Amino acid sequence: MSGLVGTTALILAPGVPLALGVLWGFPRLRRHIGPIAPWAAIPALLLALFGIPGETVELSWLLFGGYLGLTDTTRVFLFFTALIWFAAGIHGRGHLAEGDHCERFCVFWLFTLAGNIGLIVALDVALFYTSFALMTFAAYGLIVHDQNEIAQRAGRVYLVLAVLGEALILMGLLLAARATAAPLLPMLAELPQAIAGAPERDLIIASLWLGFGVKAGLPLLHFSLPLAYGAAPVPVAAALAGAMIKAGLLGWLVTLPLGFVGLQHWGTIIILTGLFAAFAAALIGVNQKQPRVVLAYSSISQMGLISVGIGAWMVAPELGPLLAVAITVFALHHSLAKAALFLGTEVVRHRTRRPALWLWVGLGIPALALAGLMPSGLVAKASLKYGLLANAPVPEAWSYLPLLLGLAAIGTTALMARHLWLLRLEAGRDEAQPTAWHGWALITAATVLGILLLPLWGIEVPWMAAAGGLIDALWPVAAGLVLAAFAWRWLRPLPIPPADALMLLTPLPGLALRAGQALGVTGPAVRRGLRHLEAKALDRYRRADHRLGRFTEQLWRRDASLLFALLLAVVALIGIRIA
Amino acid sequence: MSSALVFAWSGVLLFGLGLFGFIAHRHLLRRLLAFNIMGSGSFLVLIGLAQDGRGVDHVPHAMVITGIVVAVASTALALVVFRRWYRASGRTDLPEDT
Amino acid sequence: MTWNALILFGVLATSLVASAVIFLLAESRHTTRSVFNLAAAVLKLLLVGWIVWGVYQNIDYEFRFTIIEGVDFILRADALGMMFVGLSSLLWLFTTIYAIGYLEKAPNRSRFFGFFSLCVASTVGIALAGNLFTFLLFYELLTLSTYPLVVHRGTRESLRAGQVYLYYTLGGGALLLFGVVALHVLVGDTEFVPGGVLSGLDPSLHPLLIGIFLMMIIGLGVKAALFPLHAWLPMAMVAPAPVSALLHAVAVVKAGAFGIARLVYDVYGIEFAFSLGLLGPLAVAASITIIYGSLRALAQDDLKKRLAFSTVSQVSYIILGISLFGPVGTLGGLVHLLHQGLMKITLFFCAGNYAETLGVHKISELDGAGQRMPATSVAFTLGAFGMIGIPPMAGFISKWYLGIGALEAGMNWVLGVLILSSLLNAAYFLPILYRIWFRRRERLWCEGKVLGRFETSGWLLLPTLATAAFALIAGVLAGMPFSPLYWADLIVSREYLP
Amino acid sequence: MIGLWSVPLLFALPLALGILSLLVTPAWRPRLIFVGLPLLAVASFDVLARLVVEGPRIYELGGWQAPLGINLVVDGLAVGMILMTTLVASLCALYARVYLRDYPPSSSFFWPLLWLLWAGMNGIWLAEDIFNLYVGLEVMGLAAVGMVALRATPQALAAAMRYLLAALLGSLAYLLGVALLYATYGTLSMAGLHEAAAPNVTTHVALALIILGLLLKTALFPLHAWLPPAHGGALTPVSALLSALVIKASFYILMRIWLVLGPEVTPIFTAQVLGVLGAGAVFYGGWMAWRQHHLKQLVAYSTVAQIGYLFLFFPLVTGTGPEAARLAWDGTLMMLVAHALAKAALFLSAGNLILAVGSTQISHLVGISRFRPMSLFSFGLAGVSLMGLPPSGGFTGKWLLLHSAILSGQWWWLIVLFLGGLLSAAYIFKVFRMSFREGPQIDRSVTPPLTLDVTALILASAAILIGLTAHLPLFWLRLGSAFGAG
Repeated sequence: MSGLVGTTALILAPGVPLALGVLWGFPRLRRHIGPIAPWAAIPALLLALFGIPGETVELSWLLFGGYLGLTDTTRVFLFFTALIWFAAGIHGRGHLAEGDHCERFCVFWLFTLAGNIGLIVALDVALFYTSFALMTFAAYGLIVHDQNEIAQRAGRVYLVLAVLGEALILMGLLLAARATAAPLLPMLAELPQAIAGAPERDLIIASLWLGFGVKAGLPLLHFSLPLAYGAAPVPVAAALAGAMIKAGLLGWLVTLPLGFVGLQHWGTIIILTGLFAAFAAALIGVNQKQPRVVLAYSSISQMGLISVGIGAWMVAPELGPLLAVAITVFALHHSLAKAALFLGTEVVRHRTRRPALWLWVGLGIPALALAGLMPSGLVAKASLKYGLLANAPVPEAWSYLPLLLGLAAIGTTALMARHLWLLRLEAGRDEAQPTAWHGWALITAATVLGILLLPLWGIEVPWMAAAGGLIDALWPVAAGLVLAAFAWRWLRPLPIPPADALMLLTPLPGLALRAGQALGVTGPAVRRGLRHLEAKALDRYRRADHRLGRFTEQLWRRDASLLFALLLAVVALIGIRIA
Repeated sequence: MSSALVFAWSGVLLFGLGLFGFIAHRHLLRRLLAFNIMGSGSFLVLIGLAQDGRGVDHVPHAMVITGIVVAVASTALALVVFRRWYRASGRTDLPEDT
Repeated sequence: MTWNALILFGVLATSLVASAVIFLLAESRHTTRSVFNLAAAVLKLLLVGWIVWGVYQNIDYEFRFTIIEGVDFILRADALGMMFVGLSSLLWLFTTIYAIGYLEKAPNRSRFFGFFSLCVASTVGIALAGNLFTFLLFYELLTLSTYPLVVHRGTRESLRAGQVYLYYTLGGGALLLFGVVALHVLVGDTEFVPGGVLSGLDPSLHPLLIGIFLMMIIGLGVKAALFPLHAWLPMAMVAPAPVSALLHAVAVVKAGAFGIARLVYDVYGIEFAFSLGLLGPLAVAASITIIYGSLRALAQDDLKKRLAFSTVSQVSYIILGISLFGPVGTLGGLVHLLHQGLMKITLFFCAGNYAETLGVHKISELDGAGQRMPATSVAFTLGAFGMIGIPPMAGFISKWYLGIGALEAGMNWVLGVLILSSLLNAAYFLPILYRIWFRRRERLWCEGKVLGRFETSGWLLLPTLATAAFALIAGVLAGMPFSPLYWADLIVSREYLP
Repeated sequence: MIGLWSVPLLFALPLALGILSLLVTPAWRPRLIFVGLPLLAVASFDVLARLVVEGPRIYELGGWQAPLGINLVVDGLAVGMILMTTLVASLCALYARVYLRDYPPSSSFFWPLLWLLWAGMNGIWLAEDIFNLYVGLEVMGLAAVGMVALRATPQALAAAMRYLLAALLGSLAYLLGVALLYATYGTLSMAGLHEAAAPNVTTHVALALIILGLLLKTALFPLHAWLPPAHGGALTPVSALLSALVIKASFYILMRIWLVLGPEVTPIFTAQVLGVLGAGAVFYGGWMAWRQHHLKQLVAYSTVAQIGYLFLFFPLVTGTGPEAARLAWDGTLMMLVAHALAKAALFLSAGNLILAVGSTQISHLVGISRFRPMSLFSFGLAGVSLMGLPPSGGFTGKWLLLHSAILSGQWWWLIVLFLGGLLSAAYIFKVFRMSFREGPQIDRSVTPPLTLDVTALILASAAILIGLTAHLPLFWLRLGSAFGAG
């Protein structure tokens, strides 16, 4: 793309949805915006396909000065993000153009989309953070769209965690920006190096890791995922699980000091957390009773695997190039597959005219991909293993990683099996919508074929390693299926609520309110006490004052002359004494 | 003690007596009389001290004459007010609070 | 007397004359009064624009005459002052429009608008004051002219609030007076000079200077609602909405914060204040106020009360910025002076709109207000997001600069305060937004009157939307020339490099 | 040579008008002000012009030498007081002309008494010897007593009687002091005393007598008991005149004599005692004012409190540096003038409010702010000056006194000024609070004639303006005084 076109495309990608969202403010235009809302992601998609990395746009008037551009990594992210939004948009046309509160839904949709794309194309911190916040808060409107109890609870949890995340990110970014050359206009690209050299490095890494972790479903910050995915409308859930969860990952990738300095302890912590997430999420997920919640736990589990890659990158900076590819590929693979699975949950509910076989094949494809058997899954997992085991001085313990990844794949397989099993129970419940399957078909196709586009962005796909890993990939799937069959026959799911440990933490947000109330209660209590005292004192004072006032006035008045004489005498005496 | 000092001390004595009367009495007419005694006392002081070895001095004379005029005027005013007060309230002394 | 001095005096005179004329107009002549009031506000805005341009080009505007020997009455336009003048005169226009709509058919309008203009005149005087004496003069005038507005409704509650207001402000004013006289004894007429005038004093006087600083901070802190001197502010919310909006979100509290800025930058000089060790305690006081105000706001159900506690908290951001030693922190504090004004006045306008149109005063009654009054609710949302510090609202710009400033000043703990306060802000604003947008109202709105063809009267809606738009633009277009950020940057470059 | 006549005219004209107004019918009495006021105003401004052009000087009445002749001093202080008197008394006269229409014809004795009072005051301002001061004091005092008695109610008569007794006692003590001084130094002229005065027993006893006599006439706490009933109970213009001007005359004499005797004679101890009494007045007066239920009683007690500020002059001017002393002089005179203007305005506007609601009770003022904003506005402006809030004469005076107290290291007076200001705010806002309370929605108040409101407003505005333009008046007031050089 030539310069001008490229520049325009960079602005249009986030600008079109934003502009549509603003235009929505005019009531007369509202009717027309709903039908075109799904297409708002198209400029971004085109940009991802044809944009050139390195091209930048400066918007000096924006915030502290804004920069837009693409890098090698963000192109891939932009691609799958835009594609998922597009597919979900087509799928969700019903929500966007008609139905209850479709207008409100539409505007939140557009703003969330604008934010999501904006954060990918942003090059400077301010714009990145702005877009991130826009996406986060607009998505709330999408999550609570159905307005039932569950959606409201999900929204509440999401919002509390999101605010917490935003605050942590802001803290991390501020501290990191301080370490850059220009703290008032920091570029994203400068952050990793600056953080690596900052005195508050650990604090920065912690706050950024946890802050973005809210989006990326870190254990104990993940509660909003199962709740929101379960409660939001399906297209929203697809966008959340496919696109927005990767915003957290992108946050990690662009800010954490990856590849500059080996951070042994942080890498280890991240790897261990990732592994914990991968297994714990699988264990909890298989006990869930709702397909979308199962998928949510699968997402947490998969993000745990990606975390392993990031942690490894931190420990061994020299693995950077390989791991970068692996993480990007993994992200692409997981997003598309997960989005396809989510859209599928709704497609399967409708009585479609398609033969059931095709439907189930279509539903199976992303499931298999996640389990690691489709090309994309194979490539993703293989590149991760390849990255981890490349020739580099890595800790001894890493030799167990492939095994652990394999075990995690068993979990994934079990989750997928559980998901499909649950789907079967839901199939064919609702009346068909004639176009409901278009988006799903598009994204399923992308799941299969998306991997082929990687060379377009200059990413070397390790096909050979992938082929070699086929055998490695088979045994976990087989084991997972056996386990699933066993479980289906003999085990009943444990009663674990969708947001597992949240119950234990629920009192926490209330504490702040209590503190405010306590201050407020002490205030009035103290004030009441004071007022009581004051009233008493005032009463006494009034009486005393009355008497005293009368007394003194009478005294002065009756005996003014006596007083005068006394003063006269005193003064005369003093005068004589002084003399 | 020179005659001048005798005059002066008698004046002071009169002033003191007048002051005592002024304080001791409630009846307004008595207080007015006491005031006039005080006035006479101070005139006596003025005349007496002024004679202290400097021959005849006209200034105190002028002052005393003026003072007497003022005292007469004051007494007259006081009597007017007293009469009206007596008529309005029937009392010869001042109430202790209003 | 040059033209420049006359123009400067004109800025003050527009509202003074307006006030006098309004007092003299009969109560029933509403149209004349409104037209005159608006004309004065527009004229003032034009004059301010003129001077802003002049100050930008480094033209000196000064108006001075001698009151008593060694004490001058000085009006002077500098960048810092013009920022406050610009804010007050812009918001005066909007609030006047709002108040005309709000008080339609209410009694005592003559008195209200008269004192209202007088308040603005005092605010402008505070901003333009060229020495401590002139500052004090207008500072006390502000106290006096606000009292009738606080007790405007004449209810027992508002009289009580007025009394509390007086206790605090008169006491504070007296302390301030002592401080000013003491400084006057030490250095003569205390003109505001970038870099301060006290640094040359003998070191043996430094304990005294610290004492004076403390006294004056208490005096100014009363108006800036610094904890524990804030109690009058939430009580004063019984006043009509335009009063709460302009006076308790902008004029009065900002007068205190602005005074602290003057004291630190132009009397003590920030470097001298830093070397005396005064800035650290000030930052701690501001931080405590920020957290305390937020916590208290969390527990309020009355919308205006919640906003009032939010003001308590937010104004201390300005003081926090002032107490951060370094240009960036200063920038953050100063820019927040403008930003907070724009955002908070929007919120108060919205609260007034809800109260006036729907009769709703409590947060728990706001369910579904977004459906009934979308424009007002959008404005409220923008204001609330700005308060939380969510980009791209103006509040984010302030918070970013404050954060970086705190780090540059080596006070990393301040960052924690900022983050905690953001969380608390979110905790008390987001539930309101949730109720407005995502809850449904079960009953019908009890609307007493139909207020025009919009969702509410146009007089009420227009200023609300305008200020909300300004708050948004101030954030989004912060990089443009003559944006608040740009102007604050100009001030800092002049204060720090004199 | 018109100017030469303007000085004697200042007390001869009122005297003549006083006699003339006794001779004409009651209906004609008020009309004399249209002759008297312009002439007196011209004379006052002529004196000011001559002072500014020619500087301070001694004027020998009729060309006779002292001691038998009468010398008049025309310096800044005297001229300042004359102008203040002219302004306040003229406006009070204009007010009274309208106000007294509703009263019985006997109240027209107000006019001769006014002229007599005016003559007495101008005599005091101009007198150069301490005996003429006595004469002036007596003339003024008797006229004032007559004015208090004008209302002819029992309360008014009692107040007048009380006032008269106090005034007589005070004059006699003063006279005795004068006698002792003359006996010691053989001179009555201030210039002579200034040269001759030496610290000895007689002088101290004389000083004590003079001080006590004048304290009683100035109504300084605790000798103030006669003041509230007299000032609070009199007719409104009378209250204004008495509170604004009459008590200032005795303070003026004390101030003059204190400065004339000089720092060798005037003991620091006495100065501090006077200051302490002043502080007592500020607190006691403020407290009592706050607990009053009648509007004019409140204002009267406010006078008791405000007198206290003036007495801070003595500790601040005695034994302190020249700069502190000059500031104390400036501050006290500013306070004095501002109080004269503000208190007159306060009494007049209080009178208007009482006329409007038909009651002297403060609690009956509920809701009056809606219907009588103008009267309340004057009350407020005057109140601003009394509270010492800027921009007002009271504030400028307080500023100067604070400055002087800090400079002389007498920080304890700061507390007096601090608490005094808050106390006065308490009693002024007590009235406002009532007036802002929403009461009946129908206007039942009577509209006072416009003149009444306008005169009060002019005085109140003057109290504010004098604070903003204090530079020039203070400069003039210093002409011919010990602080003139500064």
